[in-house]
Amino acid sequence: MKVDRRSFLGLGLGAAAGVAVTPATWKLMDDSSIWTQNWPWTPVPPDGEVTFEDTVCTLCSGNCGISVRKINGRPVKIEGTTGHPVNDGGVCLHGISALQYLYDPSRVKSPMIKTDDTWKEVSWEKALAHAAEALGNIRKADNANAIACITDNDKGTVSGLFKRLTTVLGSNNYYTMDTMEKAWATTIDAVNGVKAHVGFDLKNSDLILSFGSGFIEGWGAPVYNFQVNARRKTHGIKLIQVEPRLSNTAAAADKWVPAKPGTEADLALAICGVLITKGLYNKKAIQADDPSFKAFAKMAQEKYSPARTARTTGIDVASIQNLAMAFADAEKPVAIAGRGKGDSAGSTREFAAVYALNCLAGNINAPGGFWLMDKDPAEVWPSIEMDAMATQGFARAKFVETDTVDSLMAKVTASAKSPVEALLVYNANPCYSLKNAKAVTEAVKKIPFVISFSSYMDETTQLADVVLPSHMFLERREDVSLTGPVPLDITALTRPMVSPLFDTRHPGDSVLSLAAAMEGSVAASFPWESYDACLEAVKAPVWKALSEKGSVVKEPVSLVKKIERMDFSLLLNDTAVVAAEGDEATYPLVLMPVDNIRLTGEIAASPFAVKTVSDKVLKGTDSFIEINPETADQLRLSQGDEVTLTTPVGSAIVKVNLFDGIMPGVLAMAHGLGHTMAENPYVGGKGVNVNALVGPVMDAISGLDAAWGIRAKISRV
Amino acid sequence: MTQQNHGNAHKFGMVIDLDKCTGCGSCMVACMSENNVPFKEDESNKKDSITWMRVYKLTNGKSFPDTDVCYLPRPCMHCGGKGDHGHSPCVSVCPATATDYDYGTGIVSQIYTRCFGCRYCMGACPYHARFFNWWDPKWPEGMEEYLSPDVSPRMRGVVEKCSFCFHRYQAAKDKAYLEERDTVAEEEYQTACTQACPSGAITFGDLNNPDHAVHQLVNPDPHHCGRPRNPKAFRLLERLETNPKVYYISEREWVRKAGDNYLDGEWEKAKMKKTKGHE
Amino acid sequence: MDSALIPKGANRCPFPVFATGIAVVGVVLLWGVYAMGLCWIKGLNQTNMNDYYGFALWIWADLAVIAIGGGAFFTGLLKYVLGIDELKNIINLAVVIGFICYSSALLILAIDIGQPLRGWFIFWHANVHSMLTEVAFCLSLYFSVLTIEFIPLILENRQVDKVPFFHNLSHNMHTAMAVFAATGAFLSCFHQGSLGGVAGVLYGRPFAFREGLLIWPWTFFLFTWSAAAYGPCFTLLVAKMVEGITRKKLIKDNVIHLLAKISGWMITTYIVAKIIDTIYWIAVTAPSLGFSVMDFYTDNAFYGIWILFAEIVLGGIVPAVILITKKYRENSKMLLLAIILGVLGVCLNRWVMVLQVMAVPVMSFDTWALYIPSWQEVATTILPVAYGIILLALAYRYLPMFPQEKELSTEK
Amino acid sequence: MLPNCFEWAWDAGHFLFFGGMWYTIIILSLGMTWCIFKTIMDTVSGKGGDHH
Repeated sequence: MKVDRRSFLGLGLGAAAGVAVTPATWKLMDDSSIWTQNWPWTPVPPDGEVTFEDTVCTLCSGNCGISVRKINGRPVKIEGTTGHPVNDGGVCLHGISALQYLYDPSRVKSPMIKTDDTWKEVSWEKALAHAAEALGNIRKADNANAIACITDNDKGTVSGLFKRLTTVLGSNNYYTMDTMEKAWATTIDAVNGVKAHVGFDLKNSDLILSFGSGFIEGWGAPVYNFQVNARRKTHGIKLIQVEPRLSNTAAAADKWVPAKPGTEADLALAICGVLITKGLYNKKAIQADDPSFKAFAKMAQEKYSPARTARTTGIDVASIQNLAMAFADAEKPVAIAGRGKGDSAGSTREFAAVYALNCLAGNINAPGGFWLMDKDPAEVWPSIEMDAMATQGFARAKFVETDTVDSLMAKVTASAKSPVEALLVYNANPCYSLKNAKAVTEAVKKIPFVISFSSYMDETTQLADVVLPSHMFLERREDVSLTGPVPLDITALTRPMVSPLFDTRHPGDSVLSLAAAMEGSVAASFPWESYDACLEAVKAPVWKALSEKGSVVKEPVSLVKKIERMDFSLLLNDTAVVAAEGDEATYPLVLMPVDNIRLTGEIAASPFAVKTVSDKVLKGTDSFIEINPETADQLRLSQGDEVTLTTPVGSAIVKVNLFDGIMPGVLAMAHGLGHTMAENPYVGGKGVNVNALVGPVMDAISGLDAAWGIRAKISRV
Repeated sequence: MTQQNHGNAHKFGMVIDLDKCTGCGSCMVACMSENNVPFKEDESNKKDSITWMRVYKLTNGKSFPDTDVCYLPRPCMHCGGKGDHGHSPCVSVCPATATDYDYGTGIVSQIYTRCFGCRYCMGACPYHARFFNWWDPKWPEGMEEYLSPDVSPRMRGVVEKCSFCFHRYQAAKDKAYLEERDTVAEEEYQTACTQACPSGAITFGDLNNPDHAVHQLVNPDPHHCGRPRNPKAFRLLERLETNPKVYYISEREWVRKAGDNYLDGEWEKAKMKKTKGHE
Repeated sequence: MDSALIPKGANRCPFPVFATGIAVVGVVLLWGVYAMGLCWIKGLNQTNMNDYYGFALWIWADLAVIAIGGGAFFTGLLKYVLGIDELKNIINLAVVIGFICYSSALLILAIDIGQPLRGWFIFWHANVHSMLTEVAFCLSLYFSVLTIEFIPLILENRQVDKVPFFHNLSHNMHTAMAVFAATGAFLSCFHQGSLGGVAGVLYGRPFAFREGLLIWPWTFFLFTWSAAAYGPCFTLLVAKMVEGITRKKLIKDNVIHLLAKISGWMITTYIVAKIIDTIYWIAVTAPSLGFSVMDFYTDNAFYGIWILFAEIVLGGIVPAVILITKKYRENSKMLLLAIILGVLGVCLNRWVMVLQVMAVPVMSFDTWALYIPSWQEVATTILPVAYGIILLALAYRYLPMFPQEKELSTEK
Repeated sequence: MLPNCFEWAWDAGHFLFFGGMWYTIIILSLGMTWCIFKTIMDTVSGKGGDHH
């Protein structure tokens, strides 16, 4: 026992001494720290030769030039292209994040067919055959016009191919998504009787009077506008923002005019009235004795007298007059409209009223003014072949008179059996981005056969029967035309920056192969062996310049030299007023969707972009509504409280964010949240889609969606 | 450590025009993309969200309709510390010399493999410019492909922060060396945020070089550790004597006032003194 | 069962009772060890710390145990260097508590750092300007001193003492103890101080920042002084607890009262210094940085001026008055109240100097940051307590910790 | 910690700091060495042990 204890203790002591003396301890200590510095699960990006390649970003309508930094051909970073006419080196957060879209976990990695609510990855041949069979059956049933197609816009060869396919299949049901561009076009058509693209020469103006446009929140060509905004400080361009909420644009403006929501047109007309009364309009541009102008003048002066308008807008008489004086005093004033980012259409009355201001200023096609442009797409399409089924189908009436997806969906919702039997969707996500998104989702579910060409498993694609996944823009060559209201006529070429990661196809090639699978006249109408060949042939007039320089910048052709006709009679009609849905007694508040540059609309944002979103817009999976502290006080709500927000269209649980910059009685909620993409938890499943709470309001004149908000109520959860 | 922060040494710094900043967030994302900053599923807890460049939203505290908002981008301030001797709040406390002050450039470095994660530097920094890797970084499958080799991805348990894109300075110096030049031109070394800012609100350069735009914009006072002599310019928490190398410019008085803490009445006095000093 | 190991003549509870007690505390210990393992394997995301709260609950615990463990160095200083011999009757307890506190502190630090395997960089790549470097050096060295001070006591175990080598070693170490104790006191002064310096040097944090002497902010001296002042309170509190649990008188009242009196005067001098420091901070330091004192105590849900009141009045002035007044000091209830308030007071001071520092916004547009620890943090913070209880119980059972125990038990 | 570390500098900070550290380490190790040496001598000379 005694010996044992002694030797035990001795051993212990000896061991301690041994551990202290042996170099093994020190070596192990060193090695373990070196191990932590080289953990195998921490990636070590391989180094290599640095190159830059230019392309064009097509995440929004701004079409900025971007330079992709590559390491041994591997794209690692996106920067703005210096000297590019749209963005000159600047770039927005979404463009920088484009590589995250490339590797997005919700990318559709191969063609897929859905049977009994389960997706199955299939070969291209199988998917195409499946789609062709479904379309063929509809055609054979002499119902070719029941095939509808939705694309984001109708510019460029890819949209051209979709439109062509719809036609040769025998359908006139080709639709594009609403944007402010459409609303402007309708307005110009109604007033001047011409079809034109609008552009605002903001860079050279000296006063921008904005009626709710999110001028620096993604409106039009975002980076172009950021640069105009920065130029304001050095070039003395004044900005006046009319909006019920202190948006970033309002905060950056020289003056913020918080008119009641939905009364922007009234204010614009009141300013017109003051200008006319004081004779402060451009007499060279306006023929004062023109009867239509006289009628307009009378209406503006009487119906929108400052005193009356002060009551409707909440802006006092003196302020209205000051606004008019500021507008009149400016040398090159310009008034702009198109709410938020301009991703939706809007009220024709509002656009017309703002257009009237520009007309009075005589700035149409003047430097620093409002440009009406004729953009020649410079495309040569060969003639098409229509078989009997196509001719018959095409001769039928379009489902809805107006070219809007909203109306199409409303029609589907209203019919017991969907008149649309097959729907092709490319570059659009109506189930997310149309107002009353839930109803749209239900409508799309009613359509028997849906083909999605999306690169991502977005809300609409989730409801499809076949996905023919597209390369995302960094993987493909395509011509794009700037659609933002910028006084530039640019056609640019995107270039593949990386070979396609997955078993996807160029959407142009998908159309070609689908047509080929349809055989007959459909196949014959697509004589090109590949999209690339089609692009080169169709863009032949500008192909040399386009392929060599990557873009063709043309001096914009002004469409209207002089205003020949100025018919604002549409404004005389009261039905043009767009009111918010819902009755005031049940819904005492007004909810306005607001755009936020850090969030995107149609396509879901990137993980980086979502990371930048304020914790007062999104916290965890909760969306916030902005509310004035005064209104919150009346409702006994404080910061962070959970409330149920109810509108005539739907309800959602949201959190309260007190913000002094919002008009009492008005609620604001950010657009761009509430995506349901389960594969991408960095972006999907966060917050509420405000489009599910606001319903569309069809404009009486254009038939486009003109809703700017909806009546709402909130109650504590 | 030697203490020469004058003479021929560079002193890289940044000037941010808050009247041009629109709060668009491009700088934040450009920084994340340039520097391999990771992201998590939920980044809405801003207290554990790694954003070397963070844009704060300031309000003037007035009620509707007199409310005003200003966005304030906040990179690492690369403080010169008291007396501008390089003892910035964080560098002076790091026990393992994992963050250091470069007297040749004025840049506060961070060595990730040296840092053992005591987070003392984070406690020392009043700007919250330092971030801890609470998690191992993880990218969705395939997304690791876009990582840049210029900045090593960090492992969990270490602190990281804005480096003024120091790797870009090294690249510019290497290029100059190959072309047998001694100096790096102003436009050759620009941070990712400066380059990306679509508003041109950020200017970057050598504060010691009178030819550089940053110097001209703020006119730093060498006798007062670089305090701006432009009355519209200010530095965050000037009174703490951290001597940041990031300057802000705003025409708006409330914004300039928000840059520091003042007792009642002090701001008025400070303002008067400032205008007098520049008559 | 284990009677051969129990000091001769000492009366201990039956082994099964003892083992049951240890097992109960052992469960808590294992819970803490589990949490510690989670922190090491999964990383610090197991805590609720964040980029605003880089120092949180267990760093407070770290500072607090070091402060209350200050009884060891101060009693050692009084006994071995200043030669107050009565204290030999409590020095063993003080040393064991010190050992527990310091080993716990080192353990907490090992859990707290994000890269524990690189922890030794603090020595190897030391930045001599950092207070934390000073803390690490003094802490580890002082821990060696405490181990040296603890060894003779272990060697006095009945069985160990039978080995001639250990008997002699124990004797010789006692002989040299003055040197060790003096070194320990020197080290301890610096590391208690440097812990104070950790907060005090943060010139970017006006709530914590203090001017000072040479490289040391006033908090350096205040921390050393407060550890010396309040450490004995904790030693006394533990003595009272051990006496309570064992239902035995172990230390004579004169020893208790002597230490209480010394502690009382130390607290008195400390609190005067602390009040002066606070007034200077309120009147000069904070305003020079743009802060009025109430900025630090308003606009948040927790930190009110009550915390300053509690620290200075309840945790400072009240125990000081009780302990320096013979009548109160010798009233056992009042004494107990004073030492409890004292311990709470110094812990509150450490809380304020770590957690409130992190909570107070500095930039004018920043907001208060409040923080709630995760269960893993709570468990790892309780871990040292469980460990301490077990070690103390073992020491009490098997080592002659209380020289007066035998005498007092026969008196009874 | 040692002058062969690259961040080592021969300045006052390092002198005082590491001087203090090495000084303490030396005192402690000398003290312990003395104790153990003396104990070995004592034990060899037959002091202590079982005095029961």
